[in-house]
Amino acid sequence: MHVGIIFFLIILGSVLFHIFTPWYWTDIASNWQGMDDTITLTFWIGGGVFVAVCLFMIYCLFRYSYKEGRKVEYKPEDKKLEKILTWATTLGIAALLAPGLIIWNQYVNVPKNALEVDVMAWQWGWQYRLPGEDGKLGTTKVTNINDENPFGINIDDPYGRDDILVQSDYINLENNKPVKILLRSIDVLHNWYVPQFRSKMDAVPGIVTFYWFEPNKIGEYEVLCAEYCGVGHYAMRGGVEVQSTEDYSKWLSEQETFQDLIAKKEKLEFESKKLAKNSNLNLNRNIYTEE
Amino acid sequence: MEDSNKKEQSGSTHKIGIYLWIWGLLFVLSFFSYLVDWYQFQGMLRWSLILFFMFLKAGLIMAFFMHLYWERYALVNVLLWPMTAIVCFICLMIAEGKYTLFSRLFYFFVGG
Amino acid sequence: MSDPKIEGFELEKGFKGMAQDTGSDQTMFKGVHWGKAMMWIFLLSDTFVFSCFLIAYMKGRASTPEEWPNPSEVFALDAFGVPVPLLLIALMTFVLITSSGTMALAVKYGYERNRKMCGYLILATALGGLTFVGMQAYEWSKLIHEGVRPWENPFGAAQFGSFFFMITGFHGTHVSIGVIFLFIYCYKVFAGHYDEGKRGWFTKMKGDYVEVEILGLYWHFVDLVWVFIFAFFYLW
Amino acid sequence: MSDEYENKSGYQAQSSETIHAQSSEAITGGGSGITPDMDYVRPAELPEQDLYHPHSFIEKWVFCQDAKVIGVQYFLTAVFTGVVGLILSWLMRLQLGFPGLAGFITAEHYYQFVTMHGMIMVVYFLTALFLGGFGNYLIPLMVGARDMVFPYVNMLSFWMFFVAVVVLMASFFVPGGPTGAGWTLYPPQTILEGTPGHGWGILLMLISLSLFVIGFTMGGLNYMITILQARTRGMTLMRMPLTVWGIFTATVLAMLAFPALLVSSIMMTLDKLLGTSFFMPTILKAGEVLEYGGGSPILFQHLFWFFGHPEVYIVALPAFGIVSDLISVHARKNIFGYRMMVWAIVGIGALSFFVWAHHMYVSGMNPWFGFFFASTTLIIAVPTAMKVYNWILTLWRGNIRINTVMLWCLGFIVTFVNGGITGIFLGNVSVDVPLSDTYFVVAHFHMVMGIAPLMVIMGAIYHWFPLVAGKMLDEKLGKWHFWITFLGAYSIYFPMHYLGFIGVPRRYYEMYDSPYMTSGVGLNEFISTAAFIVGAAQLFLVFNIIKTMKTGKKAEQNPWKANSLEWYTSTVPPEHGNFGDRLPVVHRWPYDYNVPGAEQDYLPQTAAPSEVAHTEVEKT
Repeated sequence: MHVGIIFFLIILGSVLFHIFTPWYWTDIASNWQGMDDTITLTFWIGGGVFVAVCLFMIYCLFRYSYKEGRKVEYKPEDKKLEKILTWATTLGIAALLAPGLIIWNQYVNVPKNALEVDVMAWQWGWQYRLPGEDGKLGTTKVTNINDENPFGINIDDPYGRDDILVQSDYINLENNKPVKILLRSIDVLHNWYVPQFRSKMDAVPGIVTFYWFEPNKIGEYEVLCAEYCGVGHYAMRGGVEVQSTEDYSKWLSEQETFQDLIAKKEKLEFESKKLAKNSNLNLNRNIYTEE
Repeated sequence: MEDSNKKEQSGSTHKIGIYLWIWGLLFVLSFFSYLVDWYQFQGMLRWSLILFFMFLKAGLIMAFFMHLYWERYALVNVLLWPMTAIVCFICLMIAEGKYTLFSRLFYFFVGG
Repeated sequence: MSDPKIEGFELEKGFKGMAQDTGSDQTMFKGVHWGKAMMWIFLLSDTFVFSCFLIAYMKGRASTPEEWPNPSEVFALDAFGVPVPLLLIALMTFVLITSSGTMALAVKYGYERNRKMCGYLILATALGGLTFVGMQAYEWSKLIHEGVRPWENPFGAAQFGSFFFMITGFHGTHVSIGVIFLFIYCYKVFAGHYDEGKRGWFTKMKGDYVEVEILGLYWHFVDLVWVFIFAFFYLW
Repeated sequence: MSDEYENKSGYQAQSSETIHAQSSEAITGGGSGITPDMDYVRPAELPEQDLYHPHSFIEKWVFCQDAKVIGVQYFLTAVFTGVVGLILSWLMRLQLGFPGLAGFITAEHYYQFVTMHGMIMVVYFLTALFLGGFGNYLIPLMVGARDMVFPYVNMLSFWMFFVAVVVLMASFFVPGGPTGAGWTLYPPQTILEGTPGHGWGILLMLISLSLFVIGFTMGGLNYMITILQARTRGMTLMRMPLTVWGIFTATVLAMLAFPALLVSSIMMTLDKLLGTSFFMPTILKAGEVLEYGGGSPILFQHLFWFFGHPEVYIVALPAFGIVSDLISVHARKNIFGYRMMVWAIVGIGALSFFVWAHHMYVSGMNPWFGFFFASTTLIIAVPTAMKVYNWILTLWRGNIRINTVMLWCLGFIVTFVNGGITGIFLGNVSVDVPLSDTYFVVAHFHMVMGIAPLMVIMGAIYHWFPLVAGKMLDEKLGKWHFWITFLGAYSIYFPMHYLGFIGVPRRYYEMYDSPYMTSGVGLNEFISTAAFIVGAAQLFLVFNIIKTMKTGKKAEQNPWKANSLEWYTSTVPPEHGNFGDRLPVVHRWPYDYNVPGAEQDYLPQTAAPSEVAHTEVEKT
């Protein structure tokens, strides 16, 4: 008897925990409301099945616990019941799968007007690159990366010259404007993940991966690395600030382009050559050795 | 166990002719697939010929040298059905390989 | 082999027979020796090993933006001063198929309890296998001389060498193991262990000519894998 | 007799739409009259197995060829690795629940614990325990064989596994420590600086895995061929206990899935040792371009999960099978929908080769794969759900003994259904996007392939201990053991899902400095405390076993009044050869409980129809 009661309390506790939990998802800040809705739907259907199965089990415990000489049913199978259960389950599964696939279809089809953002990851940090006036990002190559060219942009690619470089773990995005995140890693797997945006994708060295979202809530969010990438994994954080259009364009205009960087480096080199005569100033600080 | 083997032995063994036939056929087919390279066929023709000769050779070896042709269907089916998993793996990896190549060419070479 | 005779019922053929076998008691593969069934299942598992190797090779080759070396040129061999494409590989294929044929005949004579023929044919198979391994060693050393390494090669994509050494190496290991066993079985046949049902060295199981067929299955499988490697690696 | 037999016999049972196989009456072509033909089972196809009896202590207990001893050897070795895994999990929970309390746990150590815990528990503990341990012990007994078909190879299999475990454990003592690459061993970080144990640690891990695969292949061949080719007279496939079905299907999966692991291990070893670039693209580390280039890390993930997903079912299917038997025996009722159960096991096994990339939805693979793998994954939910329904329908209208074994089964049903439902979240591609790589995943797989199979293992230990040791385990201690373990484990993993909802990523050494994660502090402390208690509660079992061996009640021949053959051996515990002079002859399926008209509430599989002619054994 008490066994059934304890199991019943566990099920009841689980349901109550789910209803009153203080630990639930963060407020959504992107267009992926559909994901949350599908989760809620799955909770209803799945949770319903869980409770039903467990309650039926508990009922059996109360009703059919051992009694000498109890008459037990001998019926190896019940075709009709099995058929009903199979079809009901199939239907339930289909009801869950359909919205999942519809949303995935949106997830892999990026809107044409999305802003491409190149996210470059390494052990253990991030930096970002935005297209310049031509609206296109230049091609890159890992072996190009050096002090003068921290993003490894192919110098002879005309699209790359005006690219806007953000050499920081933090980036700003424009509210209500779809963003296509292009992920690139120069060493191991990483994953640019903002819980409030609900979306994520691994950055894989050797290829470029992508996903998209549309931020729709102004505010600052933390970026987490969600794919294990070595001992610094847990500390690999960054940030996103979603801004209104005015704030965003102000921020954007303050960023330097690849062209600026080259010009600055050339100027610096020229001066350092002069300086070098007096001192051996070492400017070869390599950003990738910082952790 | 022993008995069943003896039974098998007393059962018919195959005529030597069939082995020699298959043996010869394998040489001929290998020669043909070598000719595919010799004449430097290219494109679909090359691939389909290579695959055709390959499967024919593999089939002959399995069917006659490995006696699968004479085995009961229970064994044959147990051996062949798992290959669907491999076929699925191959098909998906073809798609994956193409996708990787596209990603590399597009983002590292072509751009735009 | 051919349908066994089993006391107690008549065996159906085809799919009907399959349903019959599956539904029956005691054994599912009627008349199939335990060891033979084991070898078949092992080969199925090994097929998955080689399939994974070849799939990895396919994926690697399909996704490299670098030029893949032309195997027809890389594996060419000078014969009388003229480079003949894939000459060595063709010879290796010839040797392996020859040995496969002798093995098939050895199995046949084994079942006919023709000790001498069976023994000589196994010996021929073993020598064929040995030749194959020797030619492969020659091929490897030739390529290494030309600068092909597992990590790089002068002809193009680095993965070419990696996959070449790994896949042919793994196949070569199979051949070598096969050759060792062929020699052992050759001894056992000539010594008459299978005629008198002498117990094996380790397993203490009684010897029987079915073991020749089991080894034969393994050897044909090695040949079978070579068919695929030949097609995918050398011809493709 | 035999015309009738030949024409109408067992082979119709397969095609006719009934479970005739359960009753030999089908074999005589129906009819309830008592005829001499009724008990006819066709003669043995094969002569008796030629057994090699041990001649010395070493042959008897060390290099033993008796599957039962090998099973116990496997069991004990696996349990040893399991204890190591448990201690590692304690250390991890110590760090997560009370960061800084144990100062010696650095981030490196933490990741090493995570990796070794995962690998040990999945491969060396659960796989070896179910297939090596229970498989070896139960298969020959349950199908009525004298031993495994290749006892010598079986012995080698165990020792290969043993060497694999030694190599694995050795990696704790090499310079750099064991690998800390995560149990999935994703390249490139696995073999690069920045990951703990990227030198010796990872090499030993790969070698150990390869040895495990080789050793397992030897064992697996034995299990498969014994089940297919060495059943006793009358034992059709459809009369095998579901335990055997579960182990059999899992073995098939293992034989076909482990090759992918072997291949990826070999390729990664070459990447590490020879500098090949199978999985290694061009990499810039610390300002230097490494000598790799052109490889694809995602290829490894495909190979790994082509092994990894069937591996999940390699652990789950034996558990499904065993729990079906336990429930049926202790509910004193036939298993509901036996044929459905068999087909579900086989179907789940077959489908498991077509779903692997659902572990990779956010890995950057070809995005179109999402549609294919989400569909196949959710299709698997249907046979799995059918199994759950059949378990509870077996309880329905039964006569349920609520003893320790049944408690573990009930615990299994609750945790498995819970974990199965969360699996639907993760299998459904777009729902997986926000949840993957978070604690939701950790909670899900621990619930479904950690706790649920563990419940079955415990139930199986209480159930079969009388057979193995000849003594009954103490019920009272067993119940304490169950309740603490079950309540504790449930309260570890149920709330953990909600950490995942907040968005806490897995494999974080420390996580409290983010604003939306601070709320998880209390929860983590609670989870850790529960984990310590659950781990310690396993001492109940140890104590129970010691106590039972010393003073426990001697078990009778068939203490649970079960039907399957393992309880009908010549002695308890069974000796080498299992069944004495004559092998049992099987006349029915193993689930004839409470057959109307029978004197007792069970009919052993060996009960001949003529002995129980007055019963109304189900014919339709």
